[in-house]
Amino acid sequence: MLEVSNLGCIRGERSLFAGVGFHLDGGEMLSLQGRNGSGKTSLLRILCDLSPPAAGEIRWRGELISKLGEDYRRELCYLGHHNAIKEDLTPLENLLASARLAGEDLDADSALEALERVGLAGREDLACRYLSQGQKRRAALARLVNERRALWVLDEPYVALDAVAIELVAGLIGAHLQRGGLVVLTTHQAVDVQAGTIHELRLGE
Amino acid sequence: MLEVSNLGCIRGERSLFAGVGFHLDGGEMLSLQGRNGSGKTSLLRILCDLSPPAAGEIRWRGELISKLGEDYRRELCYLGHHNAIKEDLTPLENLLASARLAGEDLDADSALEALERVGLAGREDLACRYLSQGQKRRAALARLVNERRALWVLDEPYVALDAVAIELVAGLIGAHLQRGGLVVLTTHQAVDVQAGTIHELRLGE
Amino acid sequence: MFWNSFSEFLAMGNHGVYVWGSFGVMAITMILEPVLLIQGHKGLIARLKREFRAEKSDRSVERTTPFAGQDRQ
Amino acid sequence: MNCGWVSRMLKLIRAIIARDLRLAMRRRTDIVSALFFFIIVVSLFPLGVGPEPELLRKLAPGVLWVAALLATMLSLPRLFADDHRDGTLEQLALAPQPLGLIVLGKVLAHWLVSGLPLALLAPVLGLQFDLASDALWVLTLSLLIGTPALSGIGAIGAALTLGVRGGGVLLSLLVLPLYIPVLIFGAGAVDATVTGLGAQAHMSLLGALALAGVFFAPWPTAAALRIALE
Amino acid sequence: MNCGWVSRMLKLIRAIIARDLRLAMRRRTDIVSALFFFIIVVSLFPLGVGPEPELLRKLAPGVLWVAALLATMLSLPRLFADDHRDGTLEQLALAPQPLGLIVLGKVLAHWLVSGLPLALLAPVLGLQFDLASDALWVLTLSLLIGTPALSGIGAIGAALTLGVRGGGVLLSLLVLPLYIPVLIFGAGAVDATVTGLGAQAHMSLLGALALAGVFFAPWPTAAALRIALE
Amino acid sequence: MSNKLINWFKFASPQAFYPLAGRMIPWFWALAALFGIAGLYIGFLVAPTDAQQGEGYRIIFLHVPASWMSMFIYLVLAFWAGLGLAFNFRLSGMMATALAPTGALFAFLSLWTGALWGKPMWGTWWVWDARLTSELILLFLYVGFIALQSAIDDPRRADKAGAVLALVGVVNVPIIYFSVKWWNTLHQGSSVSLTKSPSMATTMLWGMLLCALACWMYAIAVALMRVRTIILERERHTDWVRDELTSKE
Ligand code: HEM
Ligand SMILES: Nc1ncnc2c1ncn2[C@@H]1O[C@H](COP(=O)(O)OP(=O)(O)OP(=O)(O)O)[C@@H](O)[C@H]1O
Ligand SMILES: Nc1ncnc2c1ncn2[C@@H]1O[C@H](COP(=O)(O)OP(=O)(O)OP(=O)(O)O)[C@@H](O)[C@H]1O
Ligand SMILES: [Mg+2]
Ligand SMILES: [Mg+2]
Repeated sequence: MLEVSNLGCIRGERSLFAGVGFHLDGGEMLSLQGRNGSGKTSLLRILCDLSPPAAGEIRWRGELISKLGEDYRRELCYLGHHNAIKEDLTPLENLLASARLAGEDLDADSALEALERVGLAGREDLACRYLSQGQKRRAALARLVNERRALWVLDEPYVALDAVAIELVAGLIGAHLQRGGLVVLTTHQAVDVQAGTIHELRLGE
Repeated sequence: MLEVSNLGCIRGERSLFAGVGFHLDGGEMLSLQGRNGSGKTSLLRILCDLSPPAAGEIRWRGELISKLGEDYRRELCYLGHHNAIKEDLTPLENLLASARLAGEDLDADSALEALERVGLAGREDLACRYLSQGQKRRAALARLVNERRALWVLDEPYVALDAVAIELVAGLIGAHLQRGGLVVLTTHQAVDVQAGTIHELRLGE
Repeated sequence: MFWNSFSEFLAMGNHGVYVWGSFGVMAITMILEPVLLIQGHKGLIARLKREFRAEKSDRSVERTTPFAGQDRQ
Repeated sequence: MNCGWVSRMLKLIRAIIARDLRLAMRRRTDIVSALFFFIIVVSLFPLGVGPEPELLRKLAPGVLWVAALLATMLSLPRLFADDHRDGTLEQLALAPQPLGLIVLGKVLAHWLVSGLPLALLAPVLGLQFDLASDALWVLTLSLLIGTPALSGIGAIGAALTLGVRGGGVLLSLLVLPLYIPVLIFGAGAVDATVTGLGAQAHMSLLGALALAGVFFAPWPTAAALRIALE
Repeated sequence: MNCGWVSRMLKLIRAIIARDLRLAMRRRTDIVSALFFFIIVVSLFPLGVGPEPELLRKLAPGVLWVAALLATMLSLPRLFADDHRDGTLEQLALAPQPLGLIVLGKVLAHWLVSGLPLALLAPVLGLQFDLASDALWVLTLSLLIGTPALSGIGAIGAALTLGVRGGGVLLSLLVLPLYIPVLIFGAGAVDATVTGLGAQAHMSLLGALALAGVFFAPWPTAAALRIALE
Repeated sequence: MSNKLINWFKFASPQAFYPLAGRMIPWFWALAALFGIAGLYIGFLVAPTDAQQGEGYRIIFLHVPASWMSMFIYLVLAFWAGLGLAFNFRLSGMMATALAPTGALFAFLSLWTGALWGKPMWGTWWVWDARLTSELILLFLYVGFIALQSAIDDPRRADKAGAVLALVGVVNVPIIYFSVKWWNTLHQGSSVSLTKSPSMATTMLWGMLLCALACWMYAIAVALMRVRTIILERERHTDWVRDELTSKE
């Protein structure tokens, strides 16, 4: 479904990577590895069509993603370094708003359930500015609980999470793979995902 | 040297912890454990006298830290969630400026050396805004290389670092302990520090 | 007492609009402020009572989902 | 591009407006403060210029319009900056709808929160400058028509300066020249009323600017946002 | 509190100023944009008010001073906000020196970057309003003396609104009333020169305000910063 | 002496103050009503028509008390705020917060009644005269204080930040007043001046004083009511609030 060939990225005269290619089908996950600064985040943003690659092409179901535009974005879920939650809103409001903006209908009950899943029960009505670093990350990750879009692109989802939460997120990813979804993620922590096929790609070696 | 007794912290009517006490001497490290939101960051900030505790007292060399004021801060080095580096300055300039503000004299050569230690060789003259997440964290941690103040308070120093960098930071902490320094840190990752005595304290159980 | 009639009193020597305008607004705000305060106070008390009652029933019915309440001490 | 599509898009715009209004209500001080900023700037002028009523009456349309313009401008940097900082903007850009429509929603919300209250407050301030009642009326109307243009045009500037060093001031630099036509027609309408000429012509030009600002500006804004995200 | 202490503190203040100036030079657009903002606001007035030279000459001191005040104010939110966001402010608060002195250094740096260029640019703009040369001279001098007070007082507002919802506009709301005496004496000095009265009295009052602003304001500012960090 | 001190500290705790305030409020309301009726009776039914201003002058019985209160409340507010900042009394911050809206209200009323007085007397709603201008700025200071406090969620932080602002503001108020006076008087002989009646009739003075007293009592009563709400809101997690509210069922 996702075919990447000969991808290159240049940042300020420095070539971060070149000739990167891979192929990912339903139920498969790609784990990006590499040192700090090797270009993982840059690669993920290129995959999302947020920034253009220096070389190479990316195809989704056989078509160039830059051509697909909205049709590609309809099947894409991206979670970056930043949490994309509004500090003034509560976790519940954040979750509902982000679902609505993605064009999905999420009722308050399943949103509450999702927040409970990620361990924010009792914090649903507290503005996110008061949450701890890890709790903010959890609020962001709550989006994944009911997320059914095919391709998940996750940039260091485990950062700042405690062991319980890491296991939970790994579980969500596993379930997504079992449903036939695709996942691309980066992480510096060794985390076991118990389902699907897992490929590794090391950048910058 | 650092005695904490009966410490309590309340955030928005919620008691995060109460009755926390410990005693730390030269060459000892306290590793704070606890779930996301259990109050680790809050505890560290109280230790630094940045926010007042709801109850309890903290003594440094037998005196209350709120009384000591500047004399306490002269022996304290804090590294928080945020990196405290200016995105517009280069790692080198950041390091020099932070040393100067702390009242220390650091010459450019040893600063360069410190940056090389943390693996930023070749990036000294690149504005920090272009660094990757992990490289930014490394730029912040470069301060520790020449840091000789007695008490280090580190909030999740290993976040966003790759394996090589984590080992390096653990080495710096170990060396500090061997010199007779004190360390209080939080982390969700299991990292071995090869020197000194290590105590653990779990919050929120 | 030097007002000959009530309508003269209201006219205030052609300055009725201004005098009664000041008086009226002052009266309204000075009545409205305590009324709003009393309402706010009553509302708060009612809300707190509801919360206390809810807490009581909360304590008797423990939730059983795996992650619920993990941050509570 | 059928009926279903349109209704979906309207729903989207409604969702954006609802979200932004809710955020604004969370920080109601923002709205109130913008209003008071307006009041204070208007009151600063007499303090700088001196208290002669004759002079002040002449100044009134210009001062009120410049103050409205500054008050709108001050709230612009936050139009996208918050969303940018916390990553929400990336999510909006990745939403499966045209980014321009999302921007349109945000522009409308911005006007509801900043322009509308200004316009409603203006007549009271006009009184301090001893303006006649027909001039007050035209002032309010000109602000009601003109402020949407300010929000729309401002959005372009806000998007262009997003994440750029020194954004706030650079933003004013970019936006003020574009605001000048609005200012001239707006203040001109009031002035024309004061001097007894009709305000008709000024008003229709202002209306044209407002339409352009609200319905065309979102598209360059969306393009600028995508560039800022690269 | 001996000589060594004083020299260490002076060194600290120098270090702060050096760092802030370097940061400012990295983002030179900031300085330039503030100046352009000043120019644009001043030029907007003739557009809003109309071109009669007589009227404009009367307006000049007030408009120039109000514009200088707004330009200073626009740069205030960033005085501490950047340091707050990236954690540098915590480090400054933990430095083994009185926070007030650090604030003093930052206030001086802010003036060097915002107030000083404004004052130097003002006479050129005054020419546009057909001010006489002695009035131009007094204008420059009054801005040179008055702008440090603006930076100092502004710092209090910036610290109070740090990390607060809707900071920017709230900041202007807090600071503008405190700026009013500076505005009155500053514009008053120029006005007195224009009308042929001496500017002496205004100037000395302005000087007193500036001294108070620079040397007393850092202490409440430091207190407010500690509160913001809690 | 120490006995007395302890008594005071006892009432400085919100828990002790809450019922005390509740008991005091009716008395202040009664006094306010009494003084108000007496003052208005004198003002509207006893005091004679003014020679120069006709009946319009009767606004004085509302205007002057409102103006006085607006200024005085700011001083009191700053006093409480400073006390809270210096000694960390929880109640002080709450008092300051409770006073601000009432002060702002009086400042607004002073402006409003003044404007309504100005129209018949001076022929205009507003002039940029020293006293008027500084009253307007005082309103801005109040609004700034309220806006700052409501923008901060953590009440303790809001108290402290508000206190710093109030103290800076109270230093600034005289500066503002004199600067505005200078600004105004240096220019020109001010085109308008308050046309005082040559010698204020004693009945008028009495009416004004009684109205001022009424406003005093009103301000105290309202501030106490508001502080009670604030206390409940902030202390809602303490046991005594729980007892207070659940025992009265
Ligand atoms: C918006 C307009 C006005 C405002 C903001 C205003 C404000 C004030 C203030 C602050 C005071 C108390 C000052 C002090 O005691 O030193 C005051 C007192 C007074 N005002 Fe006004 N005023 C306004 C309009 C007027 C008008 C139109 C008149 C009468 C023609 C007037 C007559 C008086 C008198 C007689 C006093 C008492 C003077 C005294 O105590 O010495 N005011 N006003
Ligand atoms: N203008 C520039 N000039 C030189 N190098 C640049 C420039 N902009 C970015 N870079 C480099 O590009 C790389 C960006 O890396 P990226 O953020 O993709 O890393 P990453 O693999 O996600 O790292 P991390 O594990 O730390 O998150 C960094 O090494 C950075 O130094
Ligand atoms: N106003 C408030 N009301 C209720 N709870 C609050 C409020 N402010 C903060 N909290 C809670 O206080 C806690 C702060 O925790 P802190 O940041 O110290 O956690 P931490 O142990 O560092 O967590 P992490 O591992 O995620 O960094 C969070 O649980 C947060 O929900
Ligand atoms: Mg990365
Ligand atoms: Mg933490």
